Amino acid sequence: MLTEQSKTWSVSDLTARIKQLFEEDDRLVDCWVRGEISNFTHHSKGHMYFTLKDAQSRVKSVMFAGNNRYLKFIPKEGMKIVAHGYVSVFERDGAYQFYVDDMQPDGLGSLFLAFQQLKDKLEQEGLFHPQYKKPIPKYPRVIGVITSPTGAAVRDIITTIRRRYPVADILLHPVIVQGPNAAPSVAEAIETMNELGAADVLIVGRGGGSLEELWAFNEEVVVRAIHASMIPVISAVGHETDTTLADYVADMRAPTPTAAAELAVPNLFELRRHLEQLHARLVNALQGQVRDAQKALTRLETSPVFTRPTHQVRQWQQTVDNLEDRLLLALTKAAGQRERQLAALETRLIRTSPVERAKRMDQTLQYMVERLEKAAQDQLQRDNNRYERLLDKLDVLSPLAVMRRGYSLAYADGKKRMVKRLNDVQLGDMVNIRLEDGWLDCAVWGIEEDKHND
Amino acid sequence: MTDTKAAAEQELSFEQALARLETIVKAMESGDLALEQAISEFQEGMQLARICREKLDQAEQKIEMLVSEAGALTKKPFQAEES
Amino acid sequence: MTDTKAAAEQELSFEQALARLETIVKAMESGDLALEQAISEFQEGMQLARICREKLDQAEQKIEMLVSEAGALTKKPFQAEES
Amino acid sequence: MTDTKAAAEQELSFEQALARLETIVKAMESGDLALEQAISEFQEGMQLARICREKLDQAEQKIEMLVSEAGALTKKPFQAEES
Amino acid sequence: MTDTKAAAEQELSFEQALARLETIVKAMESGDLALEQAISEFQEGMQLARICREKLDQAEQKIEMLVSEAGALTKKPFQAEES
Amino acid sequence: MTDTKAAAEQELSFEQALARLETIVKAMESGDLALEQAISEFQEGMQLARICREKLDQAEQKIEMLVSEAGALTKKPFQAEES
Amino acid sequence: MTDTKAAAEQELSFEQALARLETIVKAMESGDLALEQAISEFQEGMQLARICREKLDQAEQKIEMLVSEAGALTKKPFQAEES
Repeated sequence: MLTEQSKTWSVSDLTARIKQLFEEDDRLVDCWVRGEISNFTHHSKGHMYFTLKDAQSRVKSVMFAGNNRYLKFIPKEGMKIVAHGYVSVFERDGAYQFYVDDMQPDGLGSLFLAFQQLKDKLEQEGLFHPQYKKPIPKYPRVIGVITSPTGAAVRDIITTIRRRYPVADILLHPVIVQGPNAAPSVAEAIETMNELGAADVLIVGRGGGSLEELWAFNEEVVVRAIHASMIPVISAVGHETDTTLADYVADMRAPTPTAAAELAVPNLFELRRHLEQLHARLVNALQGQVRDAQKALTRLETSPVFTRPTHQVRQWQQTVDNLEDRLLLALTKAAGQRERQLAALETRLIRTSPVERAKRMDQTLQYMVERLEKAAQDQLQRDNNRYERLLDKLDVLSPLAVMRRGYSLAYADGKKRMVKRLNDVQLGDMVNIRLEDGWLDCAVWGIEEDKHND
Repeated sequence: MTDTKAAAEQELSFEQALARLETIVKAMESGDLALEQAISEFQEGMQLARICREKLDQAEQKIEMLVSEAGALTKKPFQAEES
Repeated sequence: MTDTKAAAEQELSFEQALARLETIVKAMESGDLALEQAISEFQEGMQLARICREKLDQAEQKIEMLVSEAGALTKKPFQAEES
Repeated sequence: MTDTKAAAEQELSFEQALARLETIVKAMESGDLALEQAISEFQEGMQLARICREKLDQAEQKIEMLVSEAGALTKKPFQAEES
Repeated sequence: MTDTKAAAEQELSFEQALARLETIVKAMESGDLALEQAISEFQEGMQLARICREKLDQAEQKIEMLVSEAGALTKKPFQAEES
Repeated sequence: MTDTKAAAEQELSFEQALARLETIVKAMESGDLALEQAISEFQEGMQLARICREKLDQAEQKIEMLVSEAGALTKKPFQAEES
Repeated sequence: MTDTKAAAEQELSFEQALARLETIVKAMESGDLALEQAISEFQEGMQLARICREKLDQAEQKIEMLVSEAGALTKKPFQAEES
């Protein structure tokens, strides 16, 4: 059965599979290893390469710079240590390695290991979680102190509280702080204080010491008692460099007992000053508010609206005066303009008066009449002259001129027929004789025929 | 001259009368007329001259009359001019 | 001149009458008119002159009256405004 | 001018009378009017001028009256405010 | 101005009267009004000015009264605060 | 101001009265108020200013009283501890 | 401040009184309070300050030690050891 089992691996696949096997093993992912350092190299990049060994075996190890920079000691060749980390495969070489993330010198080896394991356990239980941290009351009336009744720690705490905050009462629960009975003593005291319920805050701790001397504050019973306390707990164990599990679980950690006392109570001096400041601020605030109100009111009261209340009215009066002036001016102007127009037209009208025209007409008429008369005179004169001339000529030609020489003419039948021959008349006929200067009326008395005629 | 003729001549205008007179004068100046006719013409001429005179006189009177009618303008009576 | 004509002339304006008068004067001055017509024209001219005269007299009187009426008006001087 | 016409002119506003007067003056200045019409227009013009003059006089009187009524107010000098 | 109109103007507020007065002044200053209307508007304008002035005088009296009533308040001089 | 209004204003807090006063002052300073309203606002403003002034005076008296009551406390000097 | 309120404040712990005072100071410093309310708060604040001060003055420190005797816990005054 040639199944997958008979499949040929590549080196990489094989290595990856092995690496996976390491990483799937919980005990290899998070483990403590005790051994001696050899072949130690502190690489320039900061990484530490070394081999952990014991009498029978050795394992290649590495601690990267990111982890080793927090080490509280400098690892050395031949040093016995307890290291924490995980095991995995360095794929390039196909070699397994121990990847160290923490290490401790092995002198305290077993205690430290116990500490670490308990810390990990309690941490996993969540005892150190910030959500459990209770606030420390700002102005506690009673401060419970759980420590040794002898020694510097209790004195430092009492002195500090008395100095800073004499208002508070101190309730001391003496306990044993080292030795095998220490842990139950402390735990019991915490429980007692809680049962009593008098304290507003607890200070639990002791002065500095070796890891062994501080050990009671790493014990589970103490840690659990602190965690269970209804009263906020300030831990004050040892010195700053030492961190106990009590410190982890306490609601507040103080590096020293003195510091714990300072954290537990306010400074009365500062408190008084704070109170006086509050008092002053209270007064200032109100005085300020009143002053602001005064200012605001005064500003409004001194606004022109009140200081010159009739200003607007005066302005309006001015407006009305101005309008009235304009009204008067406009009408005067209109009237004046019309008067000028009228006067101009009047002047022009008078200028066009028909008087002159009538005078001119008069002259024209007179001239016409004169011409008419003259023309009439001329006509008469002309006609008279023509007449006179003809009359003169007629005069000259008059056949009657012969009569001046003695001739006369005889007419018969009432001057109608000239008598030229004898038989033109008969005896008794009336004849008219025309003389130069008139007529003779005659009768034919006789007729005498001329004999020698013809 | 017949009455008819005289009546007709009375109807003549000054100019017609004067023209007729002129015709007569010219005829007489030609010397061709028989005495009798000359006399007759002369007689008519005289007659015409009389008519002309009358018309001229009438004209003068008429002008004078009008002149006297028209107030200030016409105060000056018509004076035939000496020329 | 007939009465009708005289009446018609009475209706003429001064200017029309004067124009007619001028026409008459010119006609007479031309010397082309027969005596009788000249007299008639003269007569009409004189009539027209009379009409004109009357109209002129009336006009002058009226003007005189109006001007004297308007006397106050023109005597009142215009009060110039200061502006 | 007939009474009716005079009455009508009395009803004219100042501006209407002035406008009518101007029309008349222009017509007269053009010199195109016959004498009679010129006189008539002149007469109307004089009448219109008189009407205008009267209206102006009335206006002046009215202004004077109103101003003297409001006298106290205008005599009161403007009090300048210090500001 | 009829009594009704006068009565109506008495009822105008100061601002209405002033606005009306301003309108009248502008209309008159435009020079577009006929003389008679200008006089009538002038009359109304003077009336409005009188109304405005009366109202202003009343207002001034009232303010003065109020100020004298509140005398203590304004007489108290402003005390500048040191700050 | 009606009595009711005055009464209502008596009930105003200082801030309300001041705010109302400020509104009035601004409105009056803007110059947009009608005359009648301006007077009415002025009157109300005077009234409000008086109310504010009274309230402030009362407040000052109260502060003085309380501060002097608390005087003993503030006069007691703080004894600084040697530390 | 009512007597009840005053009484209630008498019952406050120092911490509560101080906290209340702090709240009042902050509220007043915020400037959001009306004058009347500010005065009232001020009055209360002064009262609280007095209480706080009294409590501080009254304070006496007690140091007690829990001693388990015969199974029962007793308090006994602590005697600081010289060391």
